[in-house]
Amino acid sequence: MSTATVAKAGTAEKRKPATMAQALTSALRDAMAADPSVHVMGEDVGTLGGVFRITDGLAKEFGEDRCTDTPLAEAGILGAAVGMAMYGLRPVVEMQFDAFAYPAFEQLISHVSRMRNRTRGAMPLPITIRIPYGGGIGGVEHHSDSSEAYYIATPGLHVFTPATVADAYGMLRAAIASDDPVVFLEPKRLYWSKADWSAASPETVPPPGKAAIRRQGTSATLVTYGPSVPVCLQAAEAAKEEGWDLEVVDLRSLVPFDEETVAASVRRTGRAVVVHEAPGFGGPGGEIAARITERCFHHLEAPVLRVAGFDIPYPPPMLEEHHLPGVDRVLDAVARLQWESGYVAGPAGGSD
Amino acid sequence: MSTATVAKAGTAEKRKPATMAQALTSALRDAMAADPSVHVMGEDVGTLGGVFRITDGLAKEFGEDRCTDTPLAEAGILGAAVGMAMYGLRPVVEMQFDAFAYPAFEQLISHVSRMRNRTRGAMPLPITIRIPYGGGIGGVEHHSDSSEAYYIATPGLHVFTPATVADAYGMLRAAIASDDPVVFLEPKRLYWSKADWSAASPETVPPPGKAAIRRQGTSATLVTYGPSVPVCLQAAEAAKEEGWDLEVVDLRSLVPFDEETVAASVRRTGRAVVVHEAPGFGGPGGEIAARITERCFHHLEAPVLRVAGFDIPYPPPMLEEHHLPGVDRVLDAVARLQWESGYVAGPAGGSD
Amino acid sequence: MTVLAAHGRAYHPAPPPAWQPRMDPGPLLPDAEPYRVLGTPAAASVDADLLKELHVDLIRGRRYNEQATALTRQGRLAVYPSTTGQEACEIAAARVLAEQDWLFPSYRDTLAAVARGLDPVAALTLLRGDWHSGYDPKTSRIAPLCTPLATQLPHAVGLAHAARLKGDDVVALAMVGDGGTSEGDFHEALNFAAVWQAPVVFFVQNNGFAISVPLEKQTAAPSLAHKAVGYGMPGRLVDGNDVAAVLEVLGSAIERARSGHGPTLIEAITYRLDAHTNADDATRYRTDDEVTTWRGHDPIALVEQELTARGLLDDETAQAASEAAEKLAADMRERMHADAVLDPMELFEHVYAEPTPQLREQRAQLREELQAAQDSQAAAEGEQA
Amino acid sequence: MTVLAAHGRAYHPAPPPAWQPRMDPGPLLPDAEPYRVLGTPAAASVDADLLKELHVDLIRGRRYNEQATALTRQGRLAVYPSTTGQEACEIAAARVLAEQDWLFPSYRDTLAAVARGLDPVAALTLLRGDWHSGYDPKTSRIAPLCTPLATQLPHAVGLAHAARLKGDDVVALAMVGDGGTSEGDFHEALNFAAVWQAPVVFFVQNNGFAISVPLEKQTAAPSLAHKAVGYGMPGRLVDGNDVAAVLEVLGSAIERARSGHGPTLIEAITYRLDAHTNADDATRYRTDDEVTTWRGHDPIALVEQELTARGLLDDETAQAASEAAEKLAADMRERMHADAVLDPMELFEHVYAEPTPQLREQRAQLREELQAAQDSQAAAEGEQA
Ligand SMILES: Cc1ncc(C[n+]2csc(CCOP(=O)(O)OP(=O)(O)O)c2C)c(N)n1
Ligand SMILES: Cc1ncc(C[n+]2csc(CCOP(=O)(O)OP(=O)(O)O)c2C)c(N)n1
Ligand SMILES: [Mg+2]
Ligand SMILES: [Mg+2]
Repeated sequence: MSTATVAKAGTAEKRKPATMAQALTSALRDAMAADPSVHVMGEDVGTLGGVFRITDGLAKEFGEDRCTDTPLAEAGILGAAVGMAMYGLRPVVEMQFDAFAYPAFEQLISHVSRMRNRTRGAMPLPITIRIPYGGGIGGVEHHSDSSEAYYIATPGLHVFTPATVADAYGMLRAAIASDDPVVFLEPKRLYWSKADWSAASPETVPPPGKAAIRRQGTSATLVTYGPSVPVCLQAAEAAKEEGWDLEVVDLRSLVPFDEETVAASVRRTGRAVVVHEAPGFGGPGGEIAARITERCFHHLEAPVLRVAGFDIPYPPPMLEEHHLPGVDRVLDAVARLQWESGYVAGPAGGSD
Repeated sequence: MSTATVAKAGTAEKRKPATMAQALTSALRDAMAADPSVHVMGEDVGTLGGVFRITDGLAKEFGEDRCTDTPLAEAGILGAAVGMAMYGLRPVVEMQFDAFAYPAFEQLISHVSRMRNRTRGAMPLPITIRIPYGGGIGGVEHHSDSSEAYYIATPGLHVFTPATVADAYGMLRAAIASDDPVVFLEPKRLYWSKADWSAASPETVPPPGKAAIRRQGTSATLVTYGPSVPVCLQAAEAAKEEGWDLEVVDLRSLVPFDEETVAASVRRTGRAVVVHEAPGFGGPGGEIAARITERCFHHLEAPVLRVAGFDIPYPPPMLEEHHLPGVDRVLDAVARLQWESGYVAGPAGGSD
Repeated sequence: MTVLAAHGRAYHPAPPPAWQPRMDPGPLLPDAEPYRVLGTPAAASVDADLLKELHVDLIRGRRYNEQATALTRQGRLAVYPSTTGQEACEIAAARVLAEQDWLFPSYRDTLAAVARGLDPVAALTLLRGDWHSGYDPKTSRIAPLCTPLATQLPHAVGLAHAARLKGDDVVALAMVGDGGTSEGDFHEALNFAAVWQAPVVFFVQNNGFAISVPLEKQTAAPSLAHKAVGYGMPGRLVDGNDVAAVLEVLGSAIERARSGHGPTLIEAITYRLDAHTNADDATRYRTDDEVTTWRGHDPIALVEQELTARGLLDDETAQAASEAAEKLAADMRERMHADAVLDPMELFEHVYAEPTPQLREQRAQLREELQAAQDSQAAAEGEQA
Repeated sequence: MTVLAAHGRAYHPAPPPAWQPRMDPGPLLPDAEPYRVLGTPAAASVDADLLKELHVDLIRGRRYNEQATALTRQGRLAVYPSTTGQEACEIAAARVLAEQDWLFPSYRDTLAAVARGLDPVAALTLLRGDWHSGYDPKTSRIAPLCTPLATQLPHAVGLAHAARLKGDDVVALAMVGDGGTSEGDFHEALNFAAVWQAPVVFFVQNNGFAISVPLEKQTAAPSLAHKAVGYGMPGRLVDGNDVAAVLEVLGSAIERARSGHGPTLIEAITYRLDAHTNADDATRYRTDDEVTTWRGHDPIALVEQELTARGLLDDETAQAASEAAEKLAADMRERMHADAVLDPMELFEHVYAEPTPQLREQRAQLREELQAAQDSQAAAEGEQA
């Protein structure tokens, strides 16, 4: 069960649940209505409304100059967005899928992330780069990458990733309002997750840079983000059976990284597991685990463990279930957090 | 003082010291002579011999078809190399500088790293991608990036980086001989480092995947690679004054990562600092520190600390000295390894 | 002293000495109209047997597209990008290649691979979802279907170049869509090919759309074939629904490449009659009228018309074609309805020649998990029994 | 039933209905010879005052290049890519722009920026090494010098497009080298510009080399200007050492863009008389003879020749030009020899609008280190005193 489907207790009015996709569309529409300098651009975002229909209706409502079908060239799209931002617009770029953002890598690293710094603050680039990311939707090769490691290793970029319907709206608005470039990672498999949420009165969410404690617990902390948040919440429910009361921290933004909230939680619980879909080696989990350890060393009862995708290219659809960190794998890691005396080693290196 | 300049004790013959650049040139020449399928290609590698002169003389010796000046297009270069490898050649591609490898990112991630896996092993790609990387040479913007975080987060790529003259030769030969793609990161500022080394009888080095203990010590382990190896050796010398006997581990290859050697060292010393030039956040140091902690938790007297470049775009030449992890910063980190009782916290978050 | 005086008699007011037009651009320019054979007097010279073979190929190709699309509805393919309406291009691409030549298909071009003789089940592996590619490129001389658009074009150039360096008689045919021509990799590939005079043919199927984006939002060029002149190679424009015309234009470009005269860019004007893939809703971006108009220029109809005119399309011929098509479809149905046999442990097998220590660890972990799952299933079954 | 029969009367054997040549390619093609004015009868119509001004500009430009190169020898610049021999292009680029227009220089084009009025010290900041860029692009309307080749071309397109959407009268002039045309970003930028009909002019200085790589290893095209036709924009070829010709060709392209007729690609044939940068050894890849030949087509000499022919180049004029040049050089020397004032703490200032918690920590760390260094220096000085 994902949080997104939990209706808020005490909500008086009866409302239709909204999907994350709808909330994202609302965010774009509201941002465009509020600020004429917001321009949406990308492949198929206009007439078609995007392959995930996130930009549905925007071209009709705001015209093709505000929501533009571009030629098929990602470096050109992002590069043109840089020029538009230099002239005072706020481009919101859609990359059709994670792996199709790679052609724009040079523009992203060498310009988008550095223009403010290069010009001593004279030329900030308020560009939002929306990237549907992650797996679990049965996509064929190149359609399921978790590429966040590349972005968080690039100073000058913000990296946001919502896990709830309310965050999808609130954080996308925040990304578009930011004067700095934001890589906005949309967890594909949560597009159709639902929550009681109203486009007419979207609830306020904490600013990006603040992590959210999605579930309070005392035994150990699961630190996670994006598509793995519902997995961790499910794991926490399942863990009750084992007598573990798990806290779940949703990072919401990887950059800025909310060290304080994470460290405070781990100091309370004394144990932590970092969970994400991206390959483990060189992935964000290493950074997070290392940082927790630096800050909380004397509070830790066990090493911070990681549950991540394997260090392999994303698998074909029929095998992805074996790759994705699921509830069982999270619980296995929790079980290895040295609850009894004596260190229970993880799987031994190269032992097979 | 760098190891590279330490003449090996007991070497009978008197030889002229060689530079890392010369060793790299020798490796290319010997590989080309040994195997007609080895082809060198890139911008200015032919007539000019490369902007760092690493390919000097190869076009003359082997002809322009074996050492080829390509058009100025990095994706095209790497993409063409993929096709050449598909037909049985062993291309060695030179990217002129770190940041100029970014245009080839899509080819690298979506094809080079995945072709073997995609084709169930039928189509391995024996491509070596040489990238001069890192700072310290007074290069203007885009000429000093440490981009290894991107490569290590990409399953399917090997990532090697030599720190000594002998390794430069031996590991480049190993990279070219590998049936898998290797991102071969050459530390620019060590190009002119010297050692007693002979092109006529190059010494054998351990295979990539094996870390090397460059200095034995008992107090703490410095884990490092590439351009930071000499810095750590210098720091270890300086640390003697403080009464610390530091071990220095040179990883040599980031992928494969030699967990065993690193963990064994840290278990012996009980303390570790990871040192690299790349920005700290999301850099390789997080992975290394997290992994050490997972394996050696109960042997650790203090959290594994990191000394890295700041989380900023690489600075202009006149300011790079403040960015680069130097001896003092390494010693400061060592000093924070909780030598006395009670945890000495690092600089507090956001306290200024 | 003036600069002029300093140089004295060496002064050249004339055109800069190093500049010479490198070639006459005239011959590089494509014709103003797409080249056609069927429905023109030239059709008469097409060999009757060839025409009949092409007819069978096209009918089989159409059936292949229909069957693959049906398999998506039955959950047997993750996705299928159809080439219904584009069969002439696909069939011609397969036919012009010699045994030793290489095909570099885009993600859409499974039909070309099948027409070249590849097992349809192997061709459809990517789209079925059991692996990323289902055949050995070295033995089939078909590169893996390429999803990131235009990225296989430099591969084709590199391979053709390598073959030429080795003295082998190999031509590479690289396929790409109209949308793909906008990518930087298209540009870099064509430029490398021309500079290296590599034996490669770039074959653009301009089917009017890149998913929903029509050609006029993709390019302002007189035609995509006109891009050739900017690389110094000839551009050709052909009616992509006229299989005889495509065969001729492709064939002569392949011959040109084979005989050492370098690359050619060919634009075939065609139309995707189906939606982008089974998951696409084409009514969002084009009218039924447009589709109907193009149905009137169906590649199969063009051949039938010629066969009919020559009195070659009797019931028997039609029957034979339809039987060949049904045989293919039946084979696809049967074998694609069988569950793919998959071993999750293979996930670790091909990442590197030798797995890293970390992969060995992860392999052990998955093996344990699978074993545990099997054990608990066995236990559950034991309880039930 | 045959496909033909199924469609019945709607059958179209004629050219595919959706295909129409989008424009006549004829007018897009560049002339066979680079356009020239100086040294041709057309030179007579160039205004005398303009000619004198250009003469001063060129002499100043040459002196600027010499002074900047000298500064590298004195350790005052990290590196300098000279435009000696290319001054006509640089000067013309600066002159054709209106106040509100934008210049997108490559890493080599500091002279164009200076000729446009930018303080040379600001223009040289990147190359001096105290920061990555030394001026506010918004007030100067000069984008930061761009090092990754061709990557600023899409920026120019985006900016021009944005200005047009806002209804502003702004044209962007984007500069790139012959080598840069091989990059994918060149292709994508030109395509976007043509599809959007953005008011942008692409100005290629073909100086014969990309570092050591000569044009014939870069492209096989008849000329770089011929690439224009593949995007549906006009290509123009001009003698890049003939400042009057460059001014005219650039000027009319700018006018074309300004009046809503879209982008133009211009190739100027010129030559880099100096090495690639001070760090380069040009003797490795070209002969002295070639350089000498090009010295005879020096852009300054072409103007001097015309001035002389009209009796306009007296001692006074020459003196005035030389004085303007020396004034610039003296100012550069004086100000570049002063040490740059730098604050290491600025490293953290501009990464984001608000530093992340991690950056605040690192800032505190560096501040402490600097303080400690200052303290220990003060202590050392105290001991000495
Ligand atoms: C680099 C890249 N960007 C985006 C996509 C997503 N995508 C898949 S097909 C397609 C349209 C392709 O159009 P075209 O090149 O005309 O080929 P067609 O589908 O018409 O055969 C797009 C945008 C992709 N596969 N690769
Ligand atoms: C993307 C990229 N690749 C490589 C380089 C390294 N580089 C700097 S200048 C240069 C040659 C440029 O040649 P050209 O475009 O003709 O310009 P010119 O130097 O002649 O002005 C190269 C390869 C770079 N700056 N950017
Ligand atoms: Mg298409
Ligand atoms: Mg040049």
